[in-house]
Amino acid sequence: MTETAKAAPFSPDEAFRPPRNQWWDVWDQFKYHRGALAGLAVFVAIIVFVTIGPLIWQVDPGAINIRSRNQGMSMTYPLGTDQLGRDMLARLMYGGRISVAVGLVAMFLGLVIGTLIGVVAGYFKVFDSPLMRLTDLFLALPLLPLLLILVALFRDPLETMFGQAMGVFSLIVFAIAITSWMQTARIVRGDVLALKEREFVLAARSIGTPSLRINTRHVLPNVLSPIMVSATLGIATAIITESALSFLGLGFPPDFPTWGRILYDGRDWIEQYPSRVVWPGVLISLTVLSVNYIGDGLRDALDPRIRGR
Amino acid sequence: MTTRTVLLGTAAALVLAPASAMAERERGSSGHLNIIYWQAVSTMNPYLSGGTKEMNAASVVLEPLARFDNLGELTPWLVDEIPTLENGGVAEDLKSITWKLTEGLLWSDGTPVTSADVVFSYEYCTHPEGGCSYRDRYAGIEQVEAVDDLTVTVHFEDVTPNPYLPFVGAGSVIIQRAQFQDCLGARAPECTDANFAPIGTGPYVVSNFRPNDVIEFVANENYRVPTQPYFETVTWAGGGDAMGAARAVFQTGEMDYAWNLQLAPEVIEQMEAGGRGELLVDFGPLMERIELNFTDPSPDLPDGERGTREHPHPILSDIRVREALSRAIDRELLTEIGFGPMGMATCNFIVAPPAMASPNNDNCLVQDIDRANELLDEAGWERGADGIRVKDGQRLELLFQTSTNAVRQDFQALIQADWREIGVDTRLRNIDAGVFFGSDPGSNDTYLKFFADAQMYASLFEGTDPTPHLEQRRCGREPQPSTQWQGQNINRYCNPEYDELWAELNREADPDRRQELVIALNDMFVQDYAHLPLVARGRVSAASTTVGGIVMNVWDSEHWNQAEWYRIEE
Amino acid sequence: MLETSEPVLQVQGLKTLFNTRSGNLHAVNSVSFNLQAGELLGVVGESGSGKSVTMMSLIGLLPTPPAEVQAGSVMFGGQDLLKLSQRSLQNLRGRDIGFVFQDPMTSLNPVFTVGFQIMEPLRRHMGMNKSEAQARAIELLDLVGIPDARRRLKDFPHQFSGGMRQRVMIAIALACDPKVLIADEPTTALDVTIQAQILELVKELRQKLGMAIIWITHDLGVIAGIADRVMVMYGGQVVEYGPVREVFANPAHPYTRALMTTVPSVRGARAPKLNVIEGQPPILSQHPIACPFRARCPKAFDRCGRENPARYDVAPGHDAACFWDYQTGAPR
Amino acid sequence: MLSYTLRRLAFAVPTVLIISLIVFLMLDMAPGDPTGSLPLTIPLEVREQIRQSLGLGEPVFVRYFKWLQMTVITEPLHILAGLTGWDIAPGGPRILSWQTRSPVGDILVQRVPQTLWVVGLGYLFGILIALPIGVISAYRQYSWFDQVGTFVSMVGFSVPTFFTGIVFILLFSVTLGWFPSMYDTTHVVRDWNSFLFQAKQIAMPVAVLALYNASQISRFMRASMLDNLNQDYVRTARSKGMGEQTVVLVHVLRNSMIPVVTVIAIGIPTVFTGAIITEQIFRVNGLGDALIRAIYVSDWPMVQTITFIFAILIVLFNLIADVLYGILDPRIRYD
Repeated sequence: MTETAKAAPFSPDEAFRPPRNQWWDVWDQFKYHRGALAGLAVFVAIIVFVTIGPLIWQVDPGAINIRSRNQGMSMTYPLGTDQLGRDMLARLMYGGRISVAVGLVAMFLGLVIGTLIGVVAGYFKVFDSPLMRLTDLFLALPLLPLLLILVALFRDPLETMFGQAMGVFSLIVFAIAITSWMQTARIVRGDVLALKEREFVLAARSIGTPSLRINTRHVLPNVLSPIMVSATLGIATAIITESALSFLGLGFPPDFPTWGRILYDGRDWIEQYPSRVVWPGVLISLTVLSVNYIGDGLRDALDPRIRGR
Repeated sequence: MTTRTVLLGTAAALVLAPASAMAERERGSSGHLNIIYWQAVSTMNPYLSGGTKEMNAASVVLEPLARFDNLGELTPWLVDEIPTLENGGVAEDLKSITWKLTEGLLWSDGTPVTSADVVFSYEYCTHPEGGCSYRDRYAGIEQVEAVDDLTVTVHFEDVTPNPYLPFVGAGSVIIQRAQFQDCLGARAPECTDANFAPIGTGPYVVSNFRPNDVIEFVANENYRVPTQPYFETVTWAGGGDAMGAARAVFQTGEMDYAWNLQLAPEVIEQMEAGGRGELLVDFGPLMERIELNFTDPSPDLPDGERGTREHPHPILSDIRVREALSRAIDRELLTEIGFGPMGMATCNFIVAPPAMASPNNDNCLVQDIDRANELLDEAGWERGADGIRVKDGQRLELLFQTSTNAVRQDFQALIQADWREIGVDTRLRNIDAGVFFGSDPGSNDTYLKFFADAQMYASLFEGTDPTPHLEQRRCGREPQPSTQWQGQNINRYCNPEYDELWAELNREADPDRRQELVIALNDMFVQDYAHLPLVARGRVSAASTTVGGIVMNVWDSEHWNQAEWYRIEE
Repeated sequence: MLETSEPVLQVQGLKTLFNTRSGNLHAVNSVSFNLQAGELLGVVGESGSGKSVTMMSLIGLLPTPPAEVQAGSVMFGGQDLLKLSQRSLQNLRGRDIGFVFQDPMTSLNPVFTVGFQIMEPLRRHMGMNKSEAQARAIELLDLVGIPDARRRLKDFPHQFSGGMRQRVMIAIALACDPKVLIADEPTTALDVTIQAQILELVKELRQKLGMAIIWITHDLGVIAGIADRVMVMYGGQVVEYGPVREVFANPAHPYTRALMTTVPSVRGARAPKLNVIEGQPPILSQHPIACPFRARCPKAFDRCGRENPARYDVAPGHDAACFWDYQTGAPR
Repeated sequence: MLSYTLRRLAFAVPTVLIISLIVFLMLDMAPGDPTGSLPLTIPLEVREQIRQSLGLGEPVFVRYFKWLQMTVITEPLHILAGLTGWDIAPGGPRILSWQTRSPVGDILVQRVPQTLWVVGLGYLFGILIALPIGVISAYRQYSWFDQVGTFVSMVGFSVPTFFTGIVFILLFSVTLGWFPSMYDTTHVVRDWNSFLFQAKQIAMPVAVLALYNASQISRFMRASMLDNLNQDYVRTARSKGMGEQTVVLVHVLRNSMIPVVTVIAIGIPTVFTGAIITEQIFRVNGLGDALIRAIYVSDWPMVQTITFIFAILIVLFNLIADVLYGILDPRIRYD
């Protein structure tokens, strides 16, 4: 899985190419993965939709317009309105911000925790067993009750600290992160275990390089590819988890229109106004799909054995 | 054999007119009935649950001595007549009531129903370790005495103008002594078999019970009306959501009856238009309101003083502000959006029974932004640069909380917009219902602690007598640290006149005078703008058009007359 | 043993391409050579010079796509291997042509016993039943010098050392008495003493069984020790081909010469410093219209950039592909 | 191997105990109040009595040990007694669900069949679909089959089950009327017709879950196959003249199945806890449904017990996966 792995015998071009930044190779491979490229395009489009979109479509997602509620698509309301006459397009943009932000931040947090624990467990034998048991323990914890408890214990302080919006946001992000780092930790630990017996790490150790430096200079760069792949999977699962939580009525409250929440609220209207369900559903699916494709492309691109094929 | 004849005679007398007109209908002739409760039933013993769904399910098996009918009138059920002062059933001193069981009543296992069962039901529910949900129905009772096999007298400790609480209504049912005698107090939950399949006097017997899932009933062979129930078997399914339940009645026809369909009005109207089912709506005392806090909930106050009467609310203590807030709300719009035909805009604290609803407060039904602005101007709140009013450097900003629920969040958003128009800035907050309605004194998020300026929820009272409900707003009944934050005077209202008037009501036995007093109390409370009534909410169920005989009842169980439901033949 | 009989294997103008995203890679360009019965042909060249690809092209072991054998013929036993169906090739592989690969650590399937893996071709090609195959497998393990053969049949590859695994690989390759054994750098991954043992084993087996062997290596020393003939490859082409003594005595291609100086002398006279061939190996994505070695060739002149030199006879049986005459020191 | 397994088992016990303690304490700190879901007509004094009768008055550690003893000893014995008819059920208190006031164990026993039917079949079908797709996709990497298979499986786990579920109901129940939208837990399979009905009522949830599971497992299978298809031993097998079928289905598949089998084993606990969302959408009253509803009404004994069982299953199946790995892969020797 790592770049340093032995080159496959069927890749004669490897040896002939002048050396250059390995990320160029990764990009070279990546851009030939049509799905990944399409995924990247879609994901960028979604990011643009939720970040730049509101600057162009300057409609307040919370603005109530009772006279024009439950409308279909029109020029004034490109995606129609909801039961209070709020503009669906604006709500989807605003909600997408939260959903995507939850995905990105939760992924990042989960990755940091997972990598840290994975590296420490893999590198320092003393910590291995306790940390791995900790990982097992977290794998056996149920997310939903945990989230409820976190909400109860920390919402007040968080809301006073960050305001209501950020309070709920940080809570959900934290809860998703803390229940999703385990796979990363396991993968990283496995790779580090193998890496630390490799010559270059042994060499670094033999000349007295401090552990921290070995880890940052030699170990971390070499576990980057599994981390990258975990990262994309992490975004996808975080977005799905957030939607599922909202769908179960345990995530963001109704006045926070995340995609999952909009879908949940629109569920009862599916026959009258299918677009109330279809748009958020399609946006969630597209985002997750594009991220998964990017992950797939990355995995292929980062695998030296198939790079160049 | 004699009992059987007597039973037949009584039954014939009891049979209602429509049923006798269809004389060919017999017990079990209608076949099978499918009921869906999207919130599933968790036990068949209402004393151990307190939930409406459990009470409803149990009501086809376990019965009280008397029920309220669909008009809120007391109807004899296991007795021949309602004891009153006139017929001597209620003692002159208002301190006891004597019930006489109908002769020849049998439990579903064939044994006779006696006064010992009634006494036992009282003992069961009042056992200090039992945690009975209807314990308050038996409050203030000195003794329940079995005078003879069929006669029971309830002795009250005090003068009780309304003696129709114990053994009346779907909650305080008669259970069989033989079945439950080993299940008193702490051992109550151990009697799983009894709790899941109680022996009753009702039209049905439990044949299979799966908690939170499904109940199967078969007709009670010993039911007192020999031709009833018309449905031989009933499946009482649980689970899913309100939408799925509505769909199963209105669209797929998988179910005949669905309970509690709180859905968006347009959705449900369109479903109903399909013609396969009809919506059953009736209005009881359930009312959605905003409570305004009379005390200061500021987190800067020390624990133990926050939210207590020591610190009056800096903004809401002024009645002009409270009235302005009330006038700014468009109640008709709220009703239309949130409940449609299932709600009615209201300005009353006591919205039902109809005779007790005050006719004096309809002025709030129309939104009046101008009047609201005037009131705030009078109160000295000046518009600031951002349109929000300011007085003495303080912004007119309120924290408005409620439980997490789609309709309530829509309401919050609408009210926020309304209040914004009169220069009031509103911060919204919603709290998980389990936490919000919990009574854990450790949590700061309960509706009891009310650490906010305004909060919205719905409340109601049991039966038709609002006296206990009105009592809640007495001075001293507010949640406070010394009572571990227990108490139902949520907005910390305190008005000596109100307390006096209530005391009068509590002594009064004359129905007409009582009615006047209830209206007076209601008017006093709402004209103080202590809380802002919004919408009277109906009970909403749906029934297939192929089922007849259903009479919606908000005063008792919706299934009170399920014995008379029948399949309409095509 | 040279020129004694009909060649068992005749390769003419073999061309193999790899279709990759960045264009076609010309991995093998017009490679021609003969393999005589019973001879040992050494193939030398640096990594990526097309040695392995050539050999795998012969019997269709390259994955297609991306590889594509574009032209040429491979005559073996009267038929052109390149025209055979996959099915017939399968019948040929392992029965008539045995393969030994470079890395014994990964070339054996880790989840099957060594016995199973030896018996597989026996049962497929020789139609043996289980017990016959087992008897033969024990025989083979004995032959390649694995002690306690009967017991070790039930062992898994990871229970063998590297050298032992390579012996197992040889046993598998030899299972059906092939006419040709292709050994693709079979000793590269082993340490020196084991290398020597394997070399000895192969020499011995050749004596005993008399098959022709193609021995791919980048180690000239090994070639000198065991080969009858040597083929030097560079950039997917044969640059020099001839009897070992002849080529070692009179290397005619600058690349061969350079290669020889990089080898620590076999006779013990150390070169003052270990020579390295300057420059980079060629990029095979270009069409071979010029000499692939020109960029690194000390003698390169303008013609080398315009034309790809054809092989010319240096001496009988010895040819080289160069515009430069080693004897005269001038262009031909 | 045996000693390794035993050692792992011995180690699993404290792990499970610690998990149980954490789960218990966590839920104990939770703010939800079991009386919070009762109607507001029930007075506060009565609520307090209800709380007392639920045993909330005792100190937390006393309750923990009582609960632990009941979960580990009393309930399993009762369940066993119920299944076998043996008279081994001990007396004394059992874990009572706060909502039903009945033993949690009995409810779980009622819930397991639905969960196994629906979620188990969804898992099984998922595996059965996934394996061949994964194998072919990898063998014909970048072919149209692979592209389509990749796309479908990507869609399969990118589209949330709550979205697919709703669309399925709308399409197949409401519009076409092919399948019932509600699961009938009392249905008993007796004959062909009742079997058909059972097949109909599980069709949609099973399809949703199978699609989801198949997506994941087929990706694993494909990746694992790809890993192995490029291995040297594959070339060796080909060089021996083995047919493609033998090469792929014997040599490569056997190696590729090692990680996939363990992944499948690790996934089995999720079958038991059920798929909360799918069960809720299709009104299948299984274990997942029991868990989520218990959370809604703060029925902590129920949540604690289901969570604890889940924890045991995870620890157990992780162990099984490791042991399986050791059995399937001869290179791994635990000692």
